[in-house]
Amino acid sequence: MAMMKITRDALPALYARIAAEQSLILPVKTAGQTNFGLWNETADVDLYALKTVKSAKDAFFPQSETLYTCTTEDKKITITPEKLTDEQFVVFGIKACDVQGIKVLDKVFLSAPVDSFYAARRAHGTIVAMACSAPSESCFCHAFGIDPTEPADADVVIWPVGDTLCWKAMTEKGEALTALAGDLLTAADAADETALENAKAFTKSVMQKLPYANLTLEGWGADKTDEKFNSPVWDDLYKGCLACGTCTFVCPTCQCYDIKDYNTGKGVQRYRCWDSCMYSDFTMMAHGNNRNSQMQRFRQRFMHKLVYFPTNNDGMFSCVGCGRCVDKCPASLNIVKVIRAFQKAEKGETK
Amino acid sequence: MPLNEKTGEFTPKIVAFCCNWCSYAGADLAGSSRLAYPAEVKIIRVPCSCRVNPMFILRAFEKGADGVILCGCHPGDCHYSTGNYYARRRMTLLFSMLDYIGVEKGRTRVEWVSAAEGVKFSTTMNEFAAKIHELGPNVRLEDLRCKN
Amino acid sequence: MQRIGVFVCHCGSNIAATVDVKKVVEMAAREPGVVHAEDYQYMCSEAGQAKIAAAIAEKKLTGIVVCSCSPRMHEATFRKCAERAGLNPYMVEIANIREHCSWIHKNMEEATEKAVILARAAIAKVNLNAPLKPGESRVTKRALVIGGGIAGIQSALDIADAGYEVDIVEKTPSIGGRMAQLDKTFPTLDCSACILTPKMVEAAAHEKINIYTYSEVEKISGFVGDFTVDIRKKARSIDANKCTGCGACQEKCPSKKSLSEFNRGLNTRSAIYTPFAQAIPNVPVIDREACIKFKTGKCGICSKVCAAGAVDYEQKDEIFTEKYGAIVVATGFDTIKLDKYDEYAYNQSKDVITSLELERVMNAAGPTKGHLERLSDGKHPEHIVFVQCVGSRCSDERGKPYCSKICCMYTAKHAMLIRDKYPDVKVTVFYIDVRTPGKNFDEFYRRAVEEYGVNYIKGQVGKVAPQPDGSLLVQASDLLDNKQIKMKADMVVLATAIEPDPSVRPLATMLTASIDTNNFLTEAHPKLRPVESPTAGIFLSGVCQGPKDIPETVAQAGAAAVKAIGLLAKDKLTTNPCTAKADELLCNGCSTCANVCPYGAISYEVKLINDHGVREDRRIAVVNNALCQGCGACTVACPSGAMDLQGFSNRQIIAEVDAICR
Amino acid sequence: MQELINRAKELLADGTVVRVLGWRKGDMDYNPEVAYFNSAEELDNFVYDGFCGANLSKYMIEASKLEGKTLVFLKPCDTYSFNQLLCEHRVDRDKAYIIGVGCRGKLDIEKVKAQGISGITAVSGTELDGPDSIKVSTIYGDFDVAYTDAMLERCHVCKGKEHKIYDELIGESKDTHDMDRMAAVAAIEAMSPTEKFAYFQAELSKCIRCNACRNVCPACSCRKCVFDSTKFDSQQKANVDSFEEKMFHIIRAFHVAGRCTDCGECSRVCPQGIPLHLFNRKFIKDIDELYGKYQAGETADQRAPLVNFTFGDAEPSIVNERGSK
Amino acid sequence: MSNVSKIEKQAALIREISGVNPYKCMKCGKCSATCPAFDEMDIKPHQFVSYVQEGNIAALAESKSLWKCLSCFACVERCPRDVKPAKLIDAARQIVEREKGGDYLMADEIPTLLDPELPQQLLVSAFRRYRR
Repeated sequence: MAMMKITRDALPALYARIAAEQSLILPVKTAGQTNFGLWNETADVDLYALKTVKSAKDAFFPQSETLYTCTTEDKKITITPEKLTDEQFVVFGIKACDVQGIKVLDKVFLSAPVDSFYAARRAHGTIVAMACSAPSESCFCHAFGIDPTEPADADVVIWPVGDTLCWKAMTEKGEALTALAGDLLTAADAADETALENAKAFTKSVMQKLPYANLTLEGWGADKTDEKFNSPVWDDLYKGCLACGTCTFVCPTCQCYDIKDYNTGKGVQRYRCWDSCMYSDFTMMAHGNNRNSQMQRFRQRFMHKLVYFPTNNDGMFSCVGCGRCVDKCPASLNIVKVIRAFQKAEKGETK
Repeated sequence: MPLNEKTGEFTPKIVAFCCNWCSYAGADLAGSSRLAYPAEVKIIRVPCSCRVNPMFILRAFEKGADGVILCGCHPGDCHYSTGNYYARRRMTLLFSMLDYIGVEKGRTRVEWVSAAEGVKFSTTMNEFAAKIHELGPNVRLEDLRCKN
Repeated sequence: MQRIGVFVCHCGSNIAATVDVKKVVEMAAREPGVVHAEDYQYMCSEAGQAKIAAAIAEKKLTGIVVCSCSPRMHEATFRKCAERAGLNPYMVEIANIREHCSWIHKNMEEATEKAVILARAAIAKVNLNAPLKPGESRVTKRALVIGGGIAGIQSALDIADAGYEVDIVEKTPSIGGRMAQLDKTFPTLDCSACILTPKMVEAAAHEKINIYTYSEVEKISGFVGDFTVDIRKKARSIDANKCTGCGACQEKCPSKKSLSEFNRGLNTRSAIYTPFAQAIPNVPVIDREACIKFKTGKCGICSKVCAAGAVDYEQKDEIFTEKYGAIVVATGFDTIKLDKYDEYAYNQSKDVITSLELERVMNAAGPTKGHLERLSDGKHPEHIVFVQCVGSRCSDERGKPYCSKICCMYTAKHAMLIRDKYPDVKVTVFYIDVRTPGKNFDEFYRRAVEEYGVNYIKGQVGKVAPQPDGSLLVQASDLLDNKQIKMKADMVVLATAIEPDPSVRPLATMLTASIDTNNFLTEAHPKLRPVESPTAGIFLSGVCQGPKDIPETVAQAGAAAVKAIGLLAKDKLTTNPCTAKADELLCNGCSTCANVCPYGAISYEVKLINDHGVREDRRIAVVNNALCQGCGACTVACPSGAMDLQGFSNRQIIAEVDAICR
Repeated sequence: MQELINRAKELLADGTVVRVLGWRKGDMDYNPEVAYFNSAEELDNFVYDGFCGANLSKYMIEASKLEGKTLVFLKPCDTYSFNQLLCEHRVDRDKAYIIGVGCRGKLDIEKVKAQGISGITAVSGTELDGPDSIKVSTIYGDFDVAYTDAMLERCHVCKGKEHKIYDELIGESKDTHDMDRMAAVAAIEAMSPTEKFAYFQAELSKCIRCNACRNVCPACSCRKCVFDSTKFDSQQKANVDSFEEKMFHIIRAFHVAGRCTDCGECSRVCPQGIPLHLFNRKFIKDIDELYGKYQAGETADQRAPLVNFTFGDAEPSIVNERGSK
Repeated sequence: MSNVSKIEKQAALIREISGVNPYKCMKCGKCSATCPAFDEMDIKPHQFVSYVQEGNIAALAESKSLWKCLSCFACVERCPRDVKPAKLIDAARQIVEREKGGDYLMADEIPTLLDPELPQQLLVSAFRRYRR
């Protein structure tokens, strides 16, 4: 498909046109913070924000979702499974790192046994990815082989270039959306292509100047369990951890959830909600918790992202370098510090 | 279901926590004196007003109550001597917080009713129910999951 | 899951007339957990209880809900019934569908719907009930009687006669109380001292009774069966063991200007004094405020004249601690202050007196040696006006809202006695109502009118104005004649309202006994438990509970004694099992709960806790079940929810909330 | 800073303490982390500057369980929290050696970023005795930012720079109080119920139930929070339908009412920038107005307002008379 | 307006203006005992309360008592039941005055109302009270 373009001014019209047909999820600013949310006429769209607080994960794997509802009438219980998504929707403006995050979730939820709720959303969702123009100090997607200027595996990719956005459909779904956009899109010309190439080059140059430009994953990856698991480095690293769930809940790849019941008075709604392996009651069982110290819980999170996941998924890390945890950890701990602490220790350097 | 299925009128759910020693007995006296108040009011017996946790009150709203009232012995007359003094501070602060987050004033109330004040119990409940009728259904503190 | 039985009572037509009990049964039967539901005419009857017992046995019920009258009425009945049928009594919950439902609603549909919801809430609660077992505590076989008036003396004698040790604590130097101040008693007109003094002597001589006069209760801790009380014996400045009661010291004492408390300030006494001749103990007290020795260091005459060498200026207050199983409160009353009633000129004229002052005037041992005379000039009065309801039945802050109960009768008595002794004296009584319910009471009042010619006028006195000639101008209304009357009087006697002795307020706080807005101690039940305080182990005797005359006081004193004896006769008490309990795994040991506990029932210990495999020493709250009364203040103070109240647990109350809001 | 390191080394060397609880240099100039230092050598990575905002009092709960004394550095506001924890028997005074450190307000990198500064590579001038403006280096060039413009909200309404408990003091503090602490609360109080509701609805709708506010809070020191406990039927992690966040934040504020020292950690750590301190401050304002001025943590032996009363306390109906329409 | 509802309305109005609950009266007569203008009155203070209880406002409006009350408030002070007869009288006066129309007390009416035995102060207070 040929490169198209749309002016920034035309975006509201585009949103309205899409939203008339499908749900449109995009970065919306509420009370000073930008998160993915449903578009409506009054929504304060913040498409150009580099990072939403939470990733776009909610669009396919919401923080809380009902699985089924039990209603009691007299002594009879009726179980009504929650309907799977059967309507098309568009997630607009996902960055390359978050698109990669969705690929990580696919590995978990789309391999057997398939998670039908997730699968239904993936089947009905159209992803419009947006290339980065100005990555910031906490970005390190390059370490995972992600090019922020070329989001992979999206249905449509858009590139902001000055007051225009270049638009390219990548899949059939993307073409359908392009058709829906209709006359709001015009064909891009050679000048646009040149401007786009310049913009990409600029973004790459920014990437190289950022503090995490030289970050590598040396020493991490599949089959590193034995050398990492018992390392004394963990014991030193975890001390500041508050055991909160911030890193988990802003992460585009964390996929653990808890299943709980909500008493509605007329019965029970069984729902699942994100859970965090940092929480002391994570996977709590009758006998207690299989990880009963914060060090163990802290270790679990990073080992999972950097060792266990690649071990089980052909080397794919379950971190995409979005840097949200770097920005948001209340205790200023983050995955980069963990990666580097081990690299230093393994090189025999002192901290 | 706040609306009466037959009449379509708003029939609020009102939870009244009553201490065992004064207010519950006051409610009994209202009953034996045949002093009517709306059937919307349902009483939960607690040993003392100080047994009422703010979480119970929020819980009631969550589950669809439209008004919550707490009745206890008059200050100075608590069966446990000091319970209602603690309840008084707790409820004052809680109600102030509810007001602060935009819950309508008057959806919560504390009234001291002695075992001898059947009339006061009945008057209070009538007044409170009238207030809740005036305020309409609680929408600011309910959990939508309990709606259907 | 519990197996719950629901029993719906018709209470004759009390419930069934407004609540469709069959519908309640039908709806309750549908609730999860309910395996049995039935209705019956009177569940509390023997037949009704038999039905419950049968269902418990047949259906193997683990919990029952009785939809009936208030739990305050029959909870105990149904608990006992369950216990007899082999079910833990705390597996019973009551849905109050009478007082809280059928009696207040007229619309059957509405009342039935509410009854169903109340039943549901009780079912939801009982689903979470757990069997509770009462604990045991021992009973100290000794009683404390606070107040040495006729009420206290009678209670003490009755308890002592049953074989238990009794201590009487009286704050004044002698027992006897108000009754000792009275001249004659209605309606028999026998001499008050003549019938009281033998009782005082009997109490003093009783081997099981110890009397602590000039003493006050300082501190009370503990609980029913096991109170610990600190008693302050104020320094008498006399060694009671040495004093012979000869009275020489009082005669010689040069400081004689103190107002006599016993004679209501109508005359004076010496600084070293016994309040009255028949005082028990007959040991004087030095009023250190008035004593020259204490004020200036010089004098010491009493010590010099005391042959027994009993005077001890160095004596100090002494505090001792004693344990009691039961406490009888008999703190009595006083008349109210009349400062705010300017219209009666009480503070302006010596000839306007209270009825209690008149008792002293009429008494042979009183300030006038029993002669009826004006206190201003000693003249014989020609006309005496009695004013009823002074400060009683008054809804403003000047007086008391209640009827003082005794005034109608003692006024009739006074009027009669005066007319009898001084037929020349005219007596007028202004009344609003004459209230004479009592044996031989109305007859007594009629005698005053019919035989003694006392002039009763319906109407209140508006104003008493002292005149330049020393007489009093009484302005009143005669409501039956619709006239305003102005009459001269030589004396005006005010039937002053009585109020509980002010010492009762701090005492009630120490006892954690409740008190009403008029400072009368509250009874556990106004009809069925009139002599017990709601606080277990505290019994009420005399006017501290409400206005009453002597026979009623004596009757109540006896009743309080019987209740106390009933308690002391037990070796052990079962304690309320609805107590607070801390979950060791959740407790932070932060002491917040202990800060709000009114009974000091919470202490802390450091304990090795195994929290799902994590072992550590933790500071943990421990509740003393004998001290805990189950108010639940701690449960809300506790942020982690570690503290919970058995029988009214968080989850139980939440279940009720959920059921009601469903 | 060097003075702190030197003194810590001395105290380690002479056996007064067996470990040091402080801040360690981060991988950026603005993200130092809380860490233990067990040796003089480790202390070379110690840092104390404007970004060391973490309140170390709460870490002393765990440190109190360890063998031997821990040297802890507390800023003036942190000492209130320490006192409050002492009051509640959650820390052991004998296990702590407290060095009160000076403070000239703490910095928030988000405030710097909010000025449109991005691509940060270095920040300098943040030390205690540093200049009035900090220098922010970025890949796009260098910027000067006034120290106070980068300061946390809590420092603008600072309770004062006096340490309430310490063994020794090091470093001069600078008064940073330049705003009315209760102004924001009063502004909300003056809103109509609908405005109030809309305001809090918008703020709380952002909450992701990460529990950072709770876990950082020195007053939220429960071994197991009611919201994690199965004993209360209050366990909840869902992020749905508007009620649960209100329940969580109201009850959390209520549980710390009268115990909250207003240290501001909750707002500092909230990933969604919810002004959580507005809940706690509302209670503080009410307590001050209704029951007399009270500052939690002022001393270690106070009786908190919610476990106290006077006979003449205001009736709950006063709420209907105060505030907005 | 029907007669019944007018009576009820006036009785209610008296209660509202005076802030007095006449049913608190226990018929002790202390007000009448206290009243300095008792002899001048056709309806005595304590009866006044009964009239309000019964709703017999018409008779009160006609009564001399209305204008004989000195507003000394002795009865208000001394009433043990907080019934305040003088306030009832005062309220009745106001009702009568209000019925007369906008201007309550006209200056030229005063001479006919003047009574040498009435204290001057009452007149002044009447001006203050009703003219405003």
